[in-house]
Amino acid sequence: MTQHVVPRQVYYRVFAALLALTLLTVGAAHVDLGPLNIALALGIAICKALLVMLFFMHLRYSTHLTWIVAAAGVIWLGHLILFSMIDYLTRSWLAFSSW
Amino acid sequence: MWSNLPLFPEQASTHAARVDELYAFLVGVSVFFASLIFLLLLYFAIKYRRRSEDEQPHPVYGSIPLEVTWMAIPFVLVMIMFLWGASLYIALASPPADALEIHVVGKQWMWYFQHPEGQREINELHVPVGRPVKLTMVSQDVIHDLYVPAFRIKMDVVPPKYTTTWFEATKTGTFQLFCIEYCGVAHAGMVGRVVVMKPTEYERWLQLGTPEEAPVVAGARLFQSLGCSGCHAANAAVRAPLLAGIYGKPVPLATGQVIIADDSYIRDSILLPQRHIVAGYHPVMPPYQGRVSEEEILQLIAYIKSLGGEPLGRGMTQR
Amino acid sequence: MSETRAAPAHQFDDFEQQYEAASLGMWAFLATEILFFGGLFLGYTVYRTLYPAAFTEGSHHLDIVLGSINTAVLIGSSLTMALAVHSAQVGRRQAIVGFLALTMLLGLVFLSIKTVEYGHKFDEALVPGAHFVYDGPFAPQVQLFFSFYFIMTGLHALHMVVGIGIMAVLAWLAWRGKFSPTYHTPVEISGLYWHFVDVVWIFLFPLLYLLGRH
Amino acid sequence: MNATATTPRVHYLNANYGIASWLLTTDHKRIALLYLATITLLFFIGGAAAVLIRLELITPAGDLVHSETYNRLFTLHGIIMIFFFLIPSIPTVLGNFLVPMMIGARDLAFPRLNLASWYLFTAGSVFALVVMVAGGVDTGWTFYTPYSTHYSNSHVVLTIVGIFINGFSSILTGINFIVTIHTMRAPGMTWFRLPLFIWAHYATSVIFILGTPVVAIALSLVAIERVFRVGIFDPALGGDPVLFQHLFWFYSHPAVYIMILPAMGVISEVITCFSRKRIFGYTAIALASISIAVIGFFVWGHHMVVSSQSVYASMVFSFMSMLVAIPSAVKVFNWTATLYKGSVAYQAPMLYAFGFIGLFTIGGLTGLFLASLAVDVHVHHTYFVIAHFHYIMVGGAVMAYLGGIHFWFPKITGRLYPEGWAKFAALVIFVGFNLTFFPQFLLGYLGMPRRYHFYPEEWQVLNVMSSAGASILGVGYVLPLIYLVWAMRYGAAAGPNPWRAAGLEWQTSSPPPTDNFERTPVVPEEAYAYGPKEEAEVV
Repeated sequence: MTQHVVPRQVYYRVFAALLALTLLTVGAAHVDLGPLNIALALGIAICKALLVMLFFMHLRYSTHLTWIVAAAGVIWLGHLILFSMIDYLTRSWLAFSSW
Repeated sequence: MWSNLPLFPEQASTHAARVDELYAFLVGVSVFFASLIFLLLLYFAIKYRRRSEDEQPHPVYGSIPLEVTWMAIPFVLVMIMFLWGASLYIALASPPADALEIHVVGKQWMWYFQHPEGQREINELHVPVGRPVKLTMVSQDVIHDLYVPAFRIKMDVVPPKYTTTWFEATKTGTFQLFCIEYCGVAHAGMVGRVVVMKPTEYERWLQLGTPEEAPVVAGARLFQSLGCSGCHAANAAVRAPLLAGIYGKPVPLATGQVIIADDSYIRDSILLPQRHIVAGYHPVMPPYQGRVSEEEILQLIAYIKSLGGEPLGRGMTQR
Repeated sequence: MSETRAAPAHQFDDFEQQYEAASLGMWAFLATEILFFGGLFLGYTVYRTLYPAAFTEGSHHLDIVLGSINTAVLIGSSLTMALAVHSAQVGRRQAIVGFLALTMLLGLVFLSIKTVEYGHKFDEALVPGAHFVYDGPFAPQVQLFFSFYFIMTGLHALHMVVGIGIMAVLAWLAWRGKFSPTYHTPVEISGLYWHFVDVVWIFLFPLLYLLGRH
Repeated sequence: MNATATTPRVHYLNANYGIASWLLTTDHKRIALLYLATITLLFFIGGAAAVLIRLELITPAGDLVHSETYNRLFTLHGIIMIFFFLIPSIPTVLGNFLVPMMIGARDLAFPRLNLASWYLFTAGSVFALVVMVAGGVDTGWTFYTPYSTHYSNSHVVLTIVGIFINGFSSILTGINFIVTIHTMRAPGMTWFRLPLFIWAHYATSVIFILGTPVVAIALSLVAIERVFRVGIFDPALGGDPVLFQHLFWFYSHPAVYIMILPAMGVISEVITCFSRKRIFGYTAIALASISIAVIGFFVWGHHMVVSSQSVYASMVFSFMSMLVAIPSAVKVFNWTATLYKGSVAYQAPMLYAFGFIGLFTIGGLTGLFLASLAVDVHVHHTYFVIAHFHYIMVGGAVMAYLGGIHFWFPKITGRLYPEGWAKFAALVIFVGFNLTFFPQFLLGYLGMPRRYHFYPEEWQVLNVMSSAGASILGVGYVLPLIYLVWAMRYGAAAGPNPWRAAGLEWQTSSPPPTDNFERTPVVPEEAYAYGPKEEAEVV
């Protein structure tokens, strides 16, 4: 078996980091930062997701192929949202409807 | 050619002629490439037919220059198609400012048309020749789609919002009109006709038709009966934006955005008033969703549009 | 998906190929899952762009304390899951069962808290549909927000229920000694699934509970 | 004809007997045959609906069936043919049988999952079929809201359940193929030695995995909105029906590539075999498959140019739709060039391949009309679109499917099909197809709307032509059913490689043993190693 055995210490540290980030994001949500609120909340969420994926899901120790598969899912989701939003964000510019 | 075997649709609008030119180009390119492929296939298939069971032709791996060529040539051609198609499409999205504005409501399974002068028609639309006509359309129920093949125009008629399209008829006559977005049992029966008339005849037709009640009048009546005037009138107790002269003007919103007070905006403001709050006002108006029909909204819009003149003190165009 | 024998399944040459296949298969399935939730994320993004105020309004009616506790609980369950996999890798049979049981327990705690939250929404008549009652501004769009709240968290909870079922089977298999340091692929790939469910919540939590909180 | 051909004593078909040995099999070859049986049945049911539709349209009046029935018929035809025939056809029958054999593997990576996929497929299709035949659904296969959520009085939710179950089957098949192609290739089988059939199935699987879940959630939302009366796309709450269209077409446009990519894979195999040539431009065709799969995800908005979508979005989607034409053109040019200096034989599979290239070319070129915005506005939702996608799906995918069935029939059954009948059937199908669908291009530009139960009288002549063609086409489809079933029992023994084809699947006996190969093959050279070695010339 070629799987990498991650020391338990790593898991504990990641867990602590995840809890800290959760506290941070809840705290930050109560401060009015304007549009930065969204960016910060999503930024922290992405960090947390990366921690889970890299360590708990062993992505850090996985093959390139696994990285590509994981990335494909995320990129396609981004594409779905981006290309649909092209419609919604430009509807009021010049349109058959003003929505 | 048989008289009952038409092969090409009638060309009855300025837009139709332009679409047909692009269509001719597309057909030309297609015929060329299809013939090329068919002839090559046929030629190779015959010339290199198998002559003995044990034939072993020499392999040919491919050719980079050829690959590049048959990527580059199609690329140039499809870009022409794209730009040409897109420019006509943009034109279709930009009705001339002086267009005759006709309101359309689609519902299962009929078309309702309303002329600015008040004539209303069902499943039949009379328009003058040689003058741009803009259709502002909305659906009362499911998605419909107004399609006039002779004009090469088509636009979905969607429940939550106004959609528009326009045409300028180039010849008089009667042209078929279809609902072309599947809308239920009697979808195939949701058809009508467009009658294009000479301007003088159109004027006569306008006189002939007996408008029961002009939309402006009906709108004014609704403005009272629905209670709009209780807040939006100049002497009202509740502080609400005055509506005189707002049509077509920019309106500053509480969010800091500015929006043009067009048909869609007014319709939204009646149905879902809290969507766009005018700067300086509170969101107190109840939504009229479900309480007014699409025709009534059109009449209200006609009325609001008719309230020309300078906005008064509490107006919403400038602060 | 995977065999529980001492020898690799007949179509594979060795355990390593079998593990690679299973792991790749699970990751591909998770890519599918991302897109499955993705449709909801798109819907959320579109409506939040169209009705920002209504979504803020709706978000105010969620219980941020329970939401935060649940986030912590789920992160905890991810930790225990990771430790279960670790135990399988080093071949500690009882520890696998123990950590799997703990993971299930935390999963159940999460679902219980979620049930309590749903109950509150029922009491406040904030469940979309015929019985939705809301007096504040933007009532129709607030209802849209709650539709997304219920569908997104509901789908997530459904995934957790499935996950807990898988854990139960795994724990039983582990208890019967089916896993070893050379063969514990099912534990590993089920772990991937469980962590994925955690990752979904990591995004749902700020999107539903936090945005527009200030 | 190979006079000395023999059939091995033990092979996958007679390794064991009984119903259970089939219903519980994990052998990818047997599962392929299970799929073949189910899919053939569904094809003829979907076809029966098409027959009724064409009969109704012979006259302009709606005089054969009621409008309610007509609407249920075209919905049934669409749902069965798209979700339960075209999408699974080549991947689950030919792909299932051939993917492991072509890469030199003993089976797919997850054989039990493969069997589960078949059960899910059968359950989903039977469920949807019963619902649609017994109760009916009248939304069209597109399920547009708000008609599907609030106005239709038919069995929308139950049909969606059937499609949803089927979606699992697609996804699991996709995962199985991807994993198999990545991890189970025989020694020496590098990526650029893979047959193009494999590349095509890899690209298809990517769409299965990344597209299917989106339509699953879109249809689920319709079902949820319908059952619980909550608003998601409901205009009354400010919901947007166009959002459903985005979600729906995000999958349903790439779904077209699910249908055509495997068909292209089949054609690459057949063309090379019957011209005894290496494929012209291997790398170009392989990469074209991948680019079609990827770019195919960027074009869905061309289904929405009159939906009130923003003008700019329409332009972006139109641009991308134009781009996807290029890899398709590359493939057609390369197939044609493959014949150059070849040794071309005219067996039935090759006739289907010729038919495919011709019809796909027409289908592809008319696709440009739909990508070009202003023309699309005119022909959208008309019979022009119907004709276009039937040229792609029936002229393309079904022709290739039949060609593939004939091509690998000796491998699957160990017997030869009757060549004369097969050529005749191919010809009948080609003629019938063109007579059915070419008039529909004309009808479409004239403006005849799709999904119309009755229509203006001046369009009758063209409709009668189309219906006449459909009857010929119907005969053409029944013929192979008869002679192939006959040949399964009475056909001459085929021997391992009756076509003298290259490719690993031809190096084992016909029918193959349960584990496909006596010993794991080692691959020393590129695919399509036809012709004398060491003498390949580069143009």
